[in-house]
Order: sequence, then C-alpha cells, then structure tokens
Amino acid sequence: MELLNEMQLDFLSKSENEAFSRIVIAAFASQLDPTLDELADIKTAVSEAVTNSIIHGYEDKPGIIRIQAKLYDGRIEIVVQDWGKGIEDIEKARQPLWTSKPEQDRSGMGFTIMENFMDELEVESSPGSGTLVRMTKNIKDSKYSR
Amino acid sequence: MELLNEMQLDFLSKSENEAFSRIVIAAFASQLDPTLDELADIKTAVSEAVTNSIIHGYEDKPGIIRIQAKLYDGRIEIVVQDWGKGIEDIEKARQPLWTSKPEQDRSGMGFTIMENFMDELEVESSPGSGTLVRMTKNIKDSKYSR
Amino acid sequence: IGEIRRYLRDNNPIRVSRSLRDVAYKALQVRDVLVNKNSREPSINEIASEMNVPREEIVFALDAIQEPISLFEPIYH
Ligand SMILES: Nc1ncnc2c1ncn2[C@@H]1O[C@H](COP(=O)(O)OP(=O)(O)O)[C@@H](O)[C@H]1O
Ligand SMILES: Nc1ncnc2c1ncn2[C@@H]1O[C@H](COP(=O)(O)OP(=O)(O)O)[C@@H](O)[C@H]1O
Ligand SMILES: [Mg+2]
Ligand SMILES: [Mg+2]
Repeated sequence: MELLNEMQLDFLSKSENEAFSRIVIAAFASQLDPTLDELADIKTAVSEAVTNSIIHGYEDKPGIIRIQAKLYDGRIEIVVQDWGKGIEDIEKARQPLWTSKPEQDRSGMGFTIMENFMDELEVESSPGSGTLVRMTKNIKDSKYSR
Repeated sequence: MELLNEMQLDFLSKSENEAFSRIVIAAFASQLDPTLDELADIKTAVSEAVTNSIIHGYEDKPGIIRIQAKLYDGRIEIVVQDWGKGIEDIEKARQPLWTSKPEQDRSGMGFTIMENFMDELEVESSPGSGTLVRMTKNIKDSKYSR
Repeated sequence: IGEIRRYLRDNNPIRVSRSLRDVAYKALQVRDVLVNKNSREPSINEIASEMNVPREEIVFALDAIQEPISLFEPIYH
C-alpha cells in the first residue's frame, strides 16, 4: 500500500504536552479528510497512549515520548513509544478495568478505549526498556488532499 | 534561563506539510499564552522557513525537514533545518527581494519576513550540507501554563 | 435524483473542515468582544477559557481560515 505521508514527533513527558500531541495527530490525520467522529476517535486513542507513557512509563519523571504517524489511502497508522518502565504482563494490562495504579483513580480502560476506537492495536513492551503501542484506523471515504 | 518545554518534529518536504508544521508550532507556542497576533507572526515565519526548505533546499524532491522548539519564560526559540542544497552566499540570500528563483515568481522576501516577524534570526548553511534557521520571539505577558 | 442528492447530503457526516471554521469564526468574535471589554489584545488562554475550548483546538481551527498573507506587509509592520 502506497505511503502518502509520514511524520515523527518527540516531546517531553509533561502533562501539558498531552493536549499538544492530540492536536498534532489531529492536524496530521486531517490530511486524510476524516469525519469529526473519526478524528475524535484518533485523538482519544492517542491521548490514552500518551497519558500511559507519562503516568505509567515514566511515572511523572522526565522522559521522551515519540509519536510516529503514517498515512495510507484510507488508513492511518500511529505509533506511540516511550523508553520508560515497560509492562510485565501485556495480556493482563490490556484487560478492561485492570490497572496497576488503583490508588490513583486510574480506570484501567485505556487499552480498551484504544482497541475500540481504532481498528487495530498492538503492544510491544518489556520491563526496563519501554513500551511501543501501534494503532491503525481506517478512514472511510478518505481523500488525501491539500 | 530555565527551559520550560521542548519538542522536535521531523516531516517530509511535501507542500501539504507546510500547513501541518504551522499548526504544530502554533499549538506548541500557545503554551506561552501569546496573543493571536504573536501566534500569527510565529506561524508566518515558520511557514517561510519551511517553504524555503521545500522549494530551495530540496527543490521539490523528497527530503526530511526538522523543526525544534524550546520554550523559555517569555521566549520561544525555533530551529528549522534541512539537509538539502544549502546556500552559497548567506548575506546575499538574506537581502530583501533577492531570490535565486525569479522565474518561479518567488518574492525574495522570506528572510525579511522572518526577521521582521521574529526578534532574532540566525542562518547557518553551506552548499551540499543543508540549512539551519534559528529564530527567537519574545512573548509579552507570557504565562507558561497548564 | 434531487431527493437522492439531498439524502446523501443530509447523511453526510460532518467533515472536519467545516467544524474547524465554526470554531475559528467564534474565536475571532470572542477576541473582538474581549478587545472591546478590556481595551487590549486577549491572550489565547483568555479566548480559550471564554469559549470553554482547549487552546490547542482554537489554534488548529484558526489555521483553517488563515488568509493568505501579503508578502510585503512585514516591511510596514
Ligand atoms: N506506557 C506504559 N508503560 C508502562 N506501563 C503501562 C504503559 N501503558 C500501560 N501500562 C500498564 O497497563 C495498565 C493498563 O493501562 P490502561 O488500560 O491504560 O489503564 P490505566 O492507565 O487506567 O491503568 C496500566 O495500569 C499500567 O500498569
Ligand atoms: N533552506 C534553503 N536551502 C537552500 N537555499 C535557500 C534556503 N532558504 C533560502 N535559500 C536561498 O535564499 C534565497 C532567499 O530566500 P527568501 O528570502 O525566502 O526568498 P525566496 O524564497 O522568495 O527566494 C532563496 O532564493 C534561496 O536561494
Ligand atoms: Mg491508561
Ligand atoms: Mg522564501
């Protein structure tokens, strides 16, 4: 499938960058001319992944978060990556309502949201080396433009 | 001076990414709580630098453009970089109305715009290795927030 | 055929570009109101909190209605 466009953004694991990263992905995805709903899904999923990197990956300590995005005809692929703590048991982490920080009022629904709002979700992670989340969403009636 | 936040964006030298890069820099700069006029100045200056990398640096061939931005109290520093053709005579290139592509209806005002819309402008370039433009803008009454 | 067209149009989900323009025009209106009220340029946060919209959204929206800038404007800036 033909790659139409791609980008890579590195930013610090600060909470003020969550809104920033959401707009960056929205601005890039909008080149595929999605509907408002499709765009909202993408923003929400990326938000969840970025929040996870800030809160769980780096546990509010300084670190770098990377977002890569690729546009194909009718499809966007997004990777959110950190070099933080990593996940011990990925299968358990992906289960609805499971959270390692119940004391912090986390809902344990982040991965479930990503799975439901996007069409594909892959998680690669190992303790000590970090986490990579790859998500894909199909955009109906997409017209690459501008 | 204390560094408040920083980011780095890599993207392809495609004309559709000009608008994208403008939104990214404006969203990041908005953390300093500028006015709409200050934001418009920053976007225009970055637009000119990115257009130069696309048109002159890579001459519409594929290449990578990098934008780095740093936020300080009351100040944003922006670097726009390419690894394209480079500039032979920087002093001449910076002169108002001077363009190497008069046949393409270029106005030769890009560097003049950057200089006027921003508070500082530095250009590093050498033929064959690329161009780096560093711009700084002071933001009055800035309040870093969120 | 006219009816089918209308049907298609009515079911056409909202595209981003239209909603961006709505937000942007609202932001410019709010800016004017705040300029009149405070006799100075409002900051992006002031506009955002007045509209109850994240400032990054406003930034994104404003780009959608950005008018082509005059290349010679800056000389008199
Ligand atoms: N980037 C990450 N780095 C380390 N651990 C993570 C990361 N993302 C998710 N996790 C782990 O997976 C769990 C489930 O994540 P999620 O479904 O988003 O729920 P929540 O964030 O509410 O805990 C987290 O509690 C955490 O233990
Ligand atoms: N990134 C770049 N790579 C190579 N040459 C450049 C670059 N940016 C500017 N230049 C050179 O500097 C000249 C002046 O740039 P500018 O003031 O923006 O005017 P214009 O783009 O209208 O030619 C260009 O015509 C070009 O020769
Ligand atoms: Mg989560
Ligand atoms: Mg130029």
